[in-house]
Amino acid sequence: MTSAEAFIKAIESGSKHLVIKRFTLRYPEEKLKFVGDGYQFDPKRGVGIAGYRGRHILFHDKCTGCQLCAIACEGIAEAIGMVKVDEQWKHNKKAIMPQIDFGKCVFCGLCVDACPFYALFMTDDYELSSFTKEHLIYTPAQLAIKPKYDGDVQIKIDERGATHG
Amino acid sequence: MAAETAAQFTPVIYMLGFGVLAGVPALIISRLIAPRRRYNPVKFLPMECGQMPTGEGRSHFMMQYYSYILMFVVFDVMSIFLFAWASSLLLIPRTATLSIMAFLGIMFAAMGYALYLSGRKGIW
Amino acid sequence: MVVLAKSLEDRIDESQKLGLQVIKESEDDRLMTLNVGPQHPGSGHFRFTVKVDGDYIVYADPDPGYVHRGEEKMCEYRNFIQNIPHLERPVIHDSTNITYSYSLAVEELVGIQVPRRGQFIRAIASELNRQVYTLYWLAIYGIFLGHSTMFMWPTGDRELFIDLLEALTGARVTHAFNIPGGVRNDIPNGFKDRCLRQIAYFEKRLKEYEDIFYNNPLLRQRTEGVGILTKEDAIKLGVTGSVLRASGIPYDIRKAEPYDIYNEIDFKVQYMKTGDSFARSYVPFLDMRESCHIMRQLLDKMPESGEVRSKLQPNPKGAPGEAYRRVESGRGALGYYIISDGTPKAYRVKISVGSFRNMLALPYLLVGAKLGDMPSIYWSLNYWPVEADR
Amino acid sequence: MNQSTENRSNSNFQSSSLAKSKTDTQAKNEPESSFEKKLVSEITSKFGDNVKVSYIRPLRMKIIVNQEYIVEIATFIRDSLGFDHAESVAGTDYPKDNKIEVIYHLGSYSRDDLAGHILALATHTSRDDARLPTLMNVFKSVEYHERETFEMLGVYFEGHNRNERFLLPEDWADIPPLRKEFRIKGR
Amino acid sequence: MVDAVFVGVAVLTIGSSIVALESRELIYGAIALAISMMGIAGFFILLDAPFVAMFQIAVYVGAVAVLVIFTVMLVRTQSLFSINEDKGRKAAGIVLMLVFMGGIGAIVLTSGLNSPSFGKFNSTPVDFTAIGKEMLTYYSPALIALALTLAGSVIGALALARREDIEQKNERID
Amino acid sequence: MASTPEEFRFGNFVGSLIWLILIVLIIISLVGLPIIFVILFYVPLPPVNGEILTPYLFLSMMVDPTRTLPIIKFLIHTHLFKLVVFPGFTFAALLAAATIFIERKFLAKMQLRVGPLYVGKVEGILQLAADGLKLISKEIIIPSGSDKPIFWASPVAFVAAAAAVTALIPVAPGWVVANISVGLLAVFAILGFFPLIALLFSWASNSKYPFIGGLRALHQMIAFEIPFFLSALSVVILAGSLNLTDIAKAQHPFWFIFFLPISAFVFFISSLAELERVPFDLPEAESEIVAGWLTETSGMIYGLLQLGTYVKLYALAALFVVLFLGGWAGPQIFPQELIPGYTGEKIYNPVTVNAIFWFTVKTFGVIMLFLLPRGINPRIRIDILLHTGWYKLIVLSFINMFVALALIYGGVLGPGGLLTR
Repeated sequence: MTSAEAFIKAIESGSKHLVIKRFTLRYPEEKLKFVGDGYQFDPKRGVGIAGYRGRHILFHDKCTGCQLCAIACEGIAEAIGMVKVDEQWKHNKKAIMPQIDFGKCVFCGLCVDACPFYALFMTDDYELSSFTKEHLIYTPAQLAIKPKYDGDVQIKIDERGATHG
Repeated sequence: MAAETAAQFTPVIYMLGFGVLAGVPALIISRLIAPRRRYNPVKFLPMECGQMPTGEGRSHFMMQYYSYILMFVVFDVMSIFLFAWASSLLLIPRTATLSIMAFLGIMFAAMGYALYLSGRKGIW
Repeated sequence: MVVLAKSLEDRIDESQKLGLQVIKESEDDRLMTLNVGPQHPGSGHFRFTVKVDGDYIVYADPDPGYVHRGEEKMCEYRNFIQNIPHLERPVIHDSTNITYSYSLAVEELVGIQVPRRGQFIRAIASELNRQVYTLYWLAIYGIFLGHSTMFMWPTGDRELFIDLLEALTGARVTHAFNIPGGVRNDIPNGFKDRCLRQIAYFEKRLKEYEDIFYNNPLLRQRTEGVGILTKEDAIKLGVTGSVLRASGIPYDIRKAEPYDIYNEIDFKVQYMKTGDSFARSYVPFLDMRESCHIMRQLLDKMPESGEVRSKLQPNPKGAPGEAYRRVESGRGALGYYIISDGTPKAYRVKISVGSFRNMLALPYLLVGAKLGDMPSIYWSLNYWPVEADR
Repeated sequence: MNQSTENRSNSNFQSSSLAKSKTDTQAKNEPESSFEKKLVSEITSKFGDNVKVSYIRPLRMKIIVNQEYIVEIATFIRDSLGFDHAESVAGTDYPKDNKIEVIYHLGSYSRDDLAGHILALATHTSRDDARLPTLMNVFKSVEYHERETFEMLGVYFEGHNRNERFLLPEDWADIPPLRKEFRIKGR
Repeated sequence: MVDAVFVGVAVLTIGSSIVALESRELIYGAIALAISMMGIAGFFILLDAPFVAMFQIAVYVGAVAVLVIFTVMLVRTQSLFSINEDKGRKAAGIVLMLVFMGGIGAIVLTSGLNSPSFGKFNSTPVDFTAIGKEMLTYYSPALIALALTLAGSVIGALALARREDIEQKNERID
Repeated sequence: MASTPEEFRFGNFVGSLIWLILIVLIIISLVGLPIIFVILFYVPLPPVNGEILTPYLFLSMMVDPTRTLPIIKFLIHTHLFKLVVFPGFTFAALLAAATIFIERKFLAKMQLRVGPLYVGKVEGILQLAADGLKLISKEIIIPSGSDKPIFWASPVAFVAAAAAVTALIPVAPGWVVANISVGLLAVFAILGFFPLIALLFSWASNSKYPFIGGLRALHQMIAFEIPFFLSALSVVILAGSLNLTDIAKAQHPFWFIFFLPISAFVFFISSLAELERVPFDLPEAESEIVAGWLTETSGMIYGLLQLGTYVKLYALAALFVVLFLGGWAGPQIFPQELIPGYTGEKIYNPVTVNAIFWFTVKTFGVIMLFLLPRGINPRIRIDILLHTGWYKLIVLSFINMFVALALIYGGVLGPGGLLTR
């Protein structure tokens, strides 16, 4: 291939994209759709998480305060601490539950793997920004909230290129 | 007698002046409204990729290609002479082309030899 | 200025002749010392000092360590499982591969086996992540050469694979997906179709990359014949990955020491013989193509159902002994040397990474090159500063 | 702890580790292993007692040599066996035995039948005066690895042209960090 | 109007040439040199010779001054030409200059250029195309001589240009 | 449900437009009118319908077009207007600003991005104003040890020199700020200042990377100045004049690009190099020498240098149009009468408006061509650049010069030629 030909090809390849759809995701308006809605769990396949690894959700009715999540985390991020809660559960005599500092959490999900009672899961909520570090510490009550996520954009591929949504 | 040519050129001078008029207020306004915090002398160090600057900024440093600069000074003159020829091309007899061809021939020979010389001496 | 010497010894001699020792005596005023990095658009978290004589580099000295975090020391204080999230920090763009060889080594020490389906999923994740890394690398190679479109396109197309990995693992870059004994979770529904569709699209895109970038005469002019690493020098310097393969040695860990499922996969090791900057940048591109091919096979041959990980006791103890396992990462061989003393923690973990090994070639390739060749040589070494520092 | 560190240098330890590695996915058929045995026996027949074989597994061999002979043996390995580059140089600190083990993982690019093989060449030095001859003139590729080992474990490589700071900060004034007495804060 | 402009340009030219000579910072001297070249171009414009003026700017400012600044930038120490303050010599120089200028002025004043009829004598400005025409027809041997001069100068410059470093390297090898 | 901007709502669009117009009106009435008044007190005004015009009368006349038109016409034909507004600085600066915006959107489209999007509601049209505000409100950091007078003066000189180039470009018949008999040479003479300024600025920065960048700018200039001159030479041969207006008029039936395609190509390449645009942006090669000679710039100094660069881009594109694309020539598409049946004084000159329209369209076409290589090509190396300039482009431009000579002497063009009108 001569260089002139290659130049023409390059120009053609570049200018072809003037009519191809754009790939950018306009994040605050558009959000990606995830597989599932987070915290799906299939007990048959052993521990594990599918869906997104966002912030955690804690099911208070299942948590026994066994601290296994905190033990799993202490070598990784030291994000999980156990705090007292004002709740009376038969299976949680000590009434302690995990509190997660998302300023430290690396979202590896090993605490979820460690939880033997299926009380801790990860959700698809990743918008955790705050103005102070203290606000990133999620108490058990905050962790119990089920997030609302409305992403509906997926990569679509057609003859005019790949696009988000 | 001299007014016509000078009058032709005055707008260019005015335009230069107007460019200055457009540029200076921008700098002055910027100087007025921009913050000027001078507590950190490191801020004013020349760029050295995050290191403390070593050596001089204006050092004795030579690009290898300076033979081209020498050539440029000569061929700049040549090309402007060619403009004198080109603008009067329609007025002069065709035989005058021979002399400009001789001029070009000498210059081209010189250019070829100069390029050869600079390549051979490893100047560039 | 004729510094370009043929063999490595000549080049070393040349660098020493023109380098530090000589400069101290007489030539200090003629040379200019330029810092490239750590705050330079043409360096990563990395610094190297070059001395230029006019337009030619006569001395180069890499100085890594700006992002050294002591991963090897940290590994001695944590359990085998707890090591995984922080071990992938050095190369978050290739985080599956860097935990892959770690898992292999720990599996050898602990003595467990990965189920067949788990091996396939591992390989799929590894190939996907290799694409992610190579696209990112290619994007930076593009912007280093001043080709802004080549920065944007791979960065955008990388999204295809990141999305797949996100569907697979749940995280976009730091997957923490491979663990000793298998993988964390099974593939989601519809993953195969989506994967095949996106691979087909990506292969179309690769052609366009070739048109606008690799076949561009200006790029060819800039990279061909620049920074030639001959076969002998490549062996001597012990470079790895695409740098090695560009110098004419078809060496790939996936072929040389097939781990997991790779001995059942049919693929060719891509290599070029010229060993210049262009070849070093083109071999990863060929690898991406081959990787698409591999991924199709993997998706095709994968068993429909089965376990994805074998049962591992909560805090596994390694048998006393040592293991050295390697995988082929985006930057070449990535080896883990783990000594275990029978406790749940490793006694010593040594990470042998491709970037660190390829860095050795940097000063020898830079000496004698022009200053304009510096970015193309530097980034064609497939060098990831954070990984080299560990 | 103490027992295990002693075990590592013992050759009776190799059988158990070989048994462990049998569970690996790569089938451990005997002919492969015999090839490695042949390789190692070439070294042992040449250097006799100076070479102690630590283990021989499929694709992996480890020999421990005395530091006086390491350059000689490395040259032999490079020239006769075809291991032409070092993949990694790992130093390990054994405070109980008062020794530092430096281990070179050697691989081969030039011989196709050795492509997957790693020969681990280990040597020991004392902790108090850690000095080793450099292998830089044998394997060029160990240059930065040895430099790293110098700053991480304080092993001075005689003959290496740059035994100096590499990865650590410029103002590092502590003991070499990979020595066992260097503790991470809070751990 | 024209006289005022002339005086302004003259002041600019002479002043900047004085700065060019007297400046301690070489780079300012070079800039002043460029400005004085532009002042000369201004004279040419006032003399109805726009082509020559543009020639002056393109060659002397665009090429020669750039070359001078380039060279000045490469000079390591700013005090290369250390100015020896010698008052006697300075005074003598000024006196010599005044005498020279007076002589030139006297010649010009007595030559008839000052006479009122001179304005009629050369009233129409010379078209620059005429310059090209004359240069190519009547003065064509001069053009060839010019070409030879230019060729000789560029070849001579390159023949004289040396690579210090190569020679140094050769010496070191020897 | 996420709301996407891709859903085009006409109501929103109209609403944002109305808001924009309202804001502009408020600004004009608060700022513009007082300024107009101040100016009117000092500008000599023409008599209208026998009355001596005063500013107060002027204001009352603004609502009556028949009385306003002569004033506007009078104002338009003053030198000040030409200098400041139309073919002069404001026109060039506006086109430069439009170029910056178009470059960003165009490149973004080519690179599968969206470019500026949020500022100004409609596809980010106010991004440029926002950038300007940002630059003007940023601190100017002058590196220690720098040469302060040169450091401050260089950006101003850069803008001034770029503006001086635009003064020489004819936009329509008669619409040129400075109609010089040696206009083309004057353009070249002023273009020679730019590497000088870059060199001085890089020297004044007292830093290594600007130093190398300045040297590179100089080398680039010397490599491409001579092909630049010589490619224009063949145009001069065909046109027989150095006046840009004459050159534009000389290509009335046939544009010179049909006879001189190689020259046009060389001119285009040299202009790219002159403008330091990709693939010739070596003086600012960011992966080698941080930002080249712009490394130490900050705040408005950077802004002025960018403004100068883009004004220069407009000037060279316009020069290309004048030299090769027939200047303002184009089919008459504007009607003779704007309002049918209107019998009063002529509102506008359709020929001039047509010329301006075509000139602008062509200039933008050339500007797009200047922008295109940035999306396609990598940067080249300095030795390749010098080699290209000295060995290839000079030869190419001479080839086309001989073609032009043959056309003249062969009787095709020139006085009495076959194709001459």
